[in-house]
Amino acid sequence: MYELRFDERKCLGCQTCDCLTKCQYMDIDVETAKTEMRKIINGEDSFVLRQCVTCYACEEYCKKGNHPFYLIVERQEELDIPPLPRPLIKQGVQMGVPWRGELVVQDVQEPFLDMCMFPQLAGSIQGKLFDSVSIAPTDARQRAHFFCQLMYLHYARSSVIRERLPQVIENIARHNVKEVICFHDECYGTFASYAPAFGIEVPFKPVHFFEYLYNRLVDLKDDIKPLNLKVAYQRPCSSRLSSDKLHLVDDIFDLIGVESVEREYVGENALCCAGAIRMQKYEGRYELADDVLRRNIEDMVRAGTQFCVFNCPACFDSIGHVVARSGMNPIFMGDLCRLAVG
Amino acid sequence: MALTEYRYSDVIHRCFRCGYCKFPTSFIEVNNCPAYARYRLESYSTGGRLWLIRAWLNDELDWSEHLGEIVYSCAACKNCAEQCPLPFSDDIVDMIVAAKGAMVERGSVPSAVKEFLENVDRQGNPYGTARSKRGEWMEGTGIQEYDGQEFLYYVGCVGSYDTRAQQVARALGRVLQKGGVSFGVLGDRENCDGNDVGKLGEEGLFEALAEENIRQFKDLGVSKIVTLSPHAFNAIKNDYPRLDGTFEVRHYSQLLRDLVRAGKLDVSSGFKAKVTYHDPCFLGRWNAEYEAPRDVLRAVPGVELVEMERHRADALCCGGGGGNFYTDFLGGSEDSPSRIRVRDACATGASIVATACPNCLTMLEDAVKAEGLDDRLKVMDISEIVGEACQARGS
Amino acid sequence: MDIVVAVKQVPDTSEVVDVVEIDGSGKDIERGTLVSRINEWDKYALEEALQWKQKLGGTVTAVTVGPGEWDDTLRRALAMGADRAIRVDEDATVIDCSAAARTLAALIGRLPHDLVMFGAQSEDFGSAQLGPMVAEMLGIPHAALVVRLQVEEGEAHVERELEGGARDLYTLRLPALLTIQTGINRPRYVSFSSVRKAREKELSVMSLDELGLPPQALTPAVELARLELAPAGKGAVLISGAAEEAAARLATILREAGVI
Amino acid sequence: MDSICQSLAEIVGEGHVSNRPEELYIYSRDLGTAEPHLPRYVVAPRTTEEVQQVVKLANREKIPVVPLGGGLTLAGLVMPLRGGIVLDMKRMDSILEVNERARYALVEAGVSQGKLVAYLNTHHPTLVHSEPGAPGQATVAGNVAIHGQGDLAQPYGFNSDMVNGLEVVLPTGEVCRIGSCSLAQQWFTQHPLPDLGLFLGWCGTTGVITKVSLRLFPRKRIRDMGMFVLEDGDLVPDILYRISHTEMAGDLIAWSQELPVTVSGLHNISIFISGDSEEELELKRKLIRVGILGEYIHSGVGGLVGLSANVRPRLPRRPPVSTIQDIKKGGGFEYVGAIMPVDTYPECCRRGAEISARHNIAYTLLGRVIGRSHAMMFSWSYVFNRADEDSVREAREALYESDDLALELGGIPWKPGVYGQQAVMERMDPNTLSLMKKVKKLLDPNGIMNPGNWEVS
Repeated sequence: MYELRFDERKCLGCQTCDCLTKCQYMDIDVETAKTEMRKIINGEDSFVLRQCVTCYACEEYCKKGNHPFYLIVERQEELDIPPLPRPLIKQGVQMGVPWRGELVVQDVQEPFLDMCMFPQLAGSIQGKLFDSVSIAPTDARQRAHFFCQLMYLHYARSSVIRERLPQVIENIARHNVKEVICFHDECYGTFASYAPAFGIEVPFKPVHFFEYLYNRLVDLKDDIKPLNLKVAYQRPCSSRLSSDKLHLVDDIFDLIGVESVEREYVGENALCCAGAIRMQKYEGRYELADDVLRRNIEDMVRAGTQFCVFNCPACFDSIGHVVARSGMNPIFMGDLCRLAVG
Repeated sequence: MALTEYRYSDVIHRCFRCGYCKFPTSFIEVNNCPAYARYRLESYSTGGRLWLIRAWLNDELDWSEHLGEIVYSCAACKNCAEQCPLPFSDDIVDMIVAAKGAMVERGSVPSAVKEFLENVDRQGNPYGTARSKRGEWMEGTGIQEYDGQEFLYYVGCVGSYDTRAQQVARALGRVLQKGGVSFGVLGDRENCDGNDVGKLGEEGLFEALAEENIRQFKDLGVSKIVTLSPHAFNAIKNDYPRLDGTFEVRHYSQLLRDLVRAGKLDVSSGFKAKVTYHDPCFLGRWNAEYEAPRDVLRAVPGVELVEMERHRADALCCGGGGGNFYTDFLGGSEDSPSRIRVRDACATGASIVATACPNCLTMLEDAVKAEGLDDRLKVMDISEIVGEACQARGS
Repeated sequence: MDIVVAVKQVPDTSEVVDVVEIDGSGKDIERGTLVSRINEWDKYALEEALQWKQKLGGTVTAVTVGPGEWDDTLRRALAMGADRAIRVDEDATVIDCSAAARTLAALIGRLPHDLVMFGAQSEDFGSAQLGPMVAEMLGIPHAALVVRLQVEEGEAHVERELEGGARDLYTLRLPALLTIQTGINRPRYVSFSSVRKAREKELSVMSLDELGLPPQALTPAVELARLELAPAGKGAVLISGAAEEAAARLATILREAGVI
Repeated sequence: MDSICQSLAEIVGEGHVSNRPEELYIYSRDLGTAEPHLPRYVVAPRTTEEVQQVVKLANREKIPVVPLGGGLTLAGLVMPLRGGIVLDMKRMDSILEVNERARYALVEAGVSQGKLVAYLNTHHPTLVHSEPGAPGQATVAGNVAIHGQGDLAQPYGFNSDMVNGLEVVLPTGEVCRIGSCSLAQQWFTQHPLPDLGLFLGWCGTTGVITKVSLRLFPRKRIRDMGMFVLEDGDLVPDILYRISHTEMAGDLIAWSQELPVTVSGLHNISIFISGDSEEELELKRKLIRVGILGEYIHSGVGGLVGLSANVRPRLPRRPPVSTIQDIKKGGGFEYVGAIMPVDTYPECCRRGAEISARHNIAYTLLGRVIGRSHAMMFSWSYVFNRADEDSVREAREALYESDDLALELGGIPWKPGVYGQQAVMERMDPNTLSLMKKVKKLLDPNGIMNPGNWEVS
């Protein structure tokens, strides 16, 4: 069975413990961090396992390329201290069960775009930017066959990911493409970070959606009409698994002539959509979610944001309407780029 | 035909008869299905019709003139398709058309339908009037026969033969002339577009007509077509391509909108009236064109556009669709959809009910007479309103 | 049960009286712009024949005397359900009834026929003689203007229409000839696809001498002198307005005219 | 046309009577699993007077009369079990009066739930009626005639408890008014007159309801909802009891179904609230979320989705749009609804799932709270394929078993079909039963009204 490749020595030898000291949700000094990480490594209980809001950020904070967050989730599951109420875990886990028919392998060519759980968003995959792109799944009944499963990191169910991921990878691989563009950050994180961390074979090269967008925009440079908008990017949890791709956001913004606003919660310090936090069982989490959301939105508004740009449909779903309510326009990165190329 | 040979044998039983097909989105009236509105018996609702069709194909029911009338009273207005929540909603109208097809192949159709089809077969129009008279509407208009102009102006049967609709055909001709559009017509050479023939289930005759038209259009080098009737527009746009006849076809309301926007049509003389617009099914629900006609009306100075409670995708059909403007299975009652519709129009306080379809026009006009509303409500085609608005001042 | 139905092709003048014109010869109408179709009465004859074939089995054969264009009408008969069709190739517009009758009698005589059916009359010349003449020549009993038919044990029980809607009933021993009145049935709709399918069915053409008839068999007994159009009628009134008023107005007119 | 058809035509007009095979076929069939029964005539009256004359004729000729509204009971209650006349009431669809101050609507019997909703939305946006959640063509009168409930059942009870007055055509042809309307043109109350509740819940066996005055209630501007998810169904009654205690909730529905897989094996409580302002809503949310649900969430046994200013609710349409009947791609759906003690919810679910499993139909179970947990309408739903006889039979058997289950657990089948009616009457106190019999005999001496239903042998 697949096991997390976590280098304990790196971790125990770490002097900064950025993973915990930088955490936006726990106030931890280096000493406590060391103790708690040791406990966690040894499979003992730790308040960290309870206070963790599962924002994925420590995967990015850790400078040693270790996987503190994956480890935390492992322990939350082993010690049976999940952040969510059990019924929601059951519901979530069942969400990924294919029940409306076997996988239908469509014949597709590269560039190939993996829509994961979101075929309903296929509508925005059109126009010059995507003219040669083929996508799967296109039918909602097929989506569970493509579901990258990474969501279960919020559910303390890493085991479910490991159990199902190989099949999902197999399903995608059956489309015979060398490169798979991941519509969702989460998928890219799964193939580029999670799978390697657990030694799960990925027979194709995952390509970040923004990478595709960027290259395509370069091709279409002449068609680009600068949008001259002030925008803010809503970083999804899963982008913490691919910080090396984060620069693409600004690169794209430059290409299409939008200005990314000066704000407090940006980059490492970005706030998540809090959708997961709101569902968690611990007292105060619901209020925390409201607080995170409030700070996030106020920060955008203060910075004069006109468009709030999303990659993750879950973020869009959980705060898009609040963004709109606050006088800004929620929009997916792909759609923003389409505006630019007309 | 046995149920097993029927194209929708695996679907037709899935209708639950929940009744959404009778309503507009708001549920404000149960009579948004023209046939149900007219008869108010379950047999005439779309659900009832589907169950009866299944019973007939299952040999639970024999064919009868009455069954034929129930099936053919469907005006193919698509309200049911709009409202049905089930996954096969897009096919409902076609399920009924397919059943009509089965009746046609058996040779048992209501007399009025038989006349309609035989007339079209003989004379190229449902009225059975001589082909040689098709071009009479254009006498003295200075409209030219098609000869390589940019647009073929396709008039259709109603516009060519119905005295009232002929006025509209001429009005549109004049407007196109004023707008400096290069166009010509086919006159006596024009043939039925076949839209309603197809909706009556006579697929063979429809294809024959379509192929004949396509051949003629191609021979004449036609590439752009503007139609007076949304029915012709629908056939040419949605059905001709599968018979290898692809043309750039537009309904005239779309062309007028462009002319007005481009300032090629001077409507500054305006038209002072409170106007409500009736959506023709084959423009609206069939082709999702709700705005062009309204844009044209809004562009005319003096026009105050008011909406009926049921409009756009929720509009009540005039009852003339699916050949009913001729077969008239929905006429003869104060519950006739056209009469309900003009009462709706009256309720808006408008003095003009405007439409963009010669079938709707004649249906509504008769209804206004029958309701004795002549002094309160006038039925006009949008091209007539525009026509008046571009009279040079003083003239 | 073998049934022979004689059919005829006529110009469609139903909707276009005002465009009917006399041609140069003065003995025929301008057929140029007119479309032609099967004679209305013959449809009923065919429908009746087909319904009896359906009940009793056997064959239905459609026959005519006419030029090549008349094949359209025979095809229509085949499309309706006739098993075969035969045309005697002669221009029926120039021969008279007796000549046509002689020809048809010769043809039908060679065919199995328990029942022979004609339309009660033709839409164009409307002489209503052809059926009875053929019956006489074949030497079989006949009944004209039949509005109801019942066939059993070699007999045809027919109901005829008389003046003022009166009826009389006869029993004819088969073979017999009947001329069929409209309204006896409801002729089926002939779908376009069935017309297409009918192209496979047998349509044979015969000449006079194949029938063993000399050319003089066609010498007319009567000759058409001249055709004239009826003078246009006067005093037509167009009633408009709401249904109620219109109806009232019509009533007064009829009352004044003493019609009611 | 026979002579009776002739006289019916003289009453309602030729176009509104039929004895032709096509109409008889359609009106002989229910949407559920019940076997068809052919009527002799179908009549669609427009006025009370027409109904009156039809009923007089029927009573004289001793022909059964079956009043039909939306025809959506699914239990075959409007099928002409003994032939006769089906009275399609849907042409009588005028909304006669809406009294804002007294908060009631006076409607003709054929007015659909959908029409009333739409009419109030446009003309009286501050008023709302208790909408039953059937497809929009279900009628207001039909609903009270079967003791229906709607989306205001939790705060205000059965729709038949919201009736301020009735106009009824008695089986013998008299037009009779119940309530204040029997004194004057006042439709605001049934009380304090002696109780004449002889028509509600009788399913058209004691007369034809032609007019109904129905109570309306304040309509708040904003609606919101939350979904509380549980694994343990045993917790449901307690939670429902406590939420209803807050008096903050509107409709309260606990449900559990096998499909889609996502919700399988879980219990969901849909909590609807409404308010005229964000403040009002937020107060209600807090009282329910923090005050009641908090402890279940923190102990990890319950999870909340929604009921938050920052979560967009997915509110159902009113009337809702249902597609459950298509699950089997068979267009068939029927349920046994029963009025049950709320405490039986867990058992209703357990046993219901067993019945479904026996007949291999995915279980669909739902309990809607009526009043402050005074009762719930619990439904066992079964989909079937109309084109497949076996599938229809399986569903029918499952329905019978559900009727028995409801009674076994101390509940009462609601709007039961003939099978359920018999089961109920077998268990009924003999004196009650004979009173029912006397009432029926008194009102309907010739037994013409919807015979075969609620027939005391």
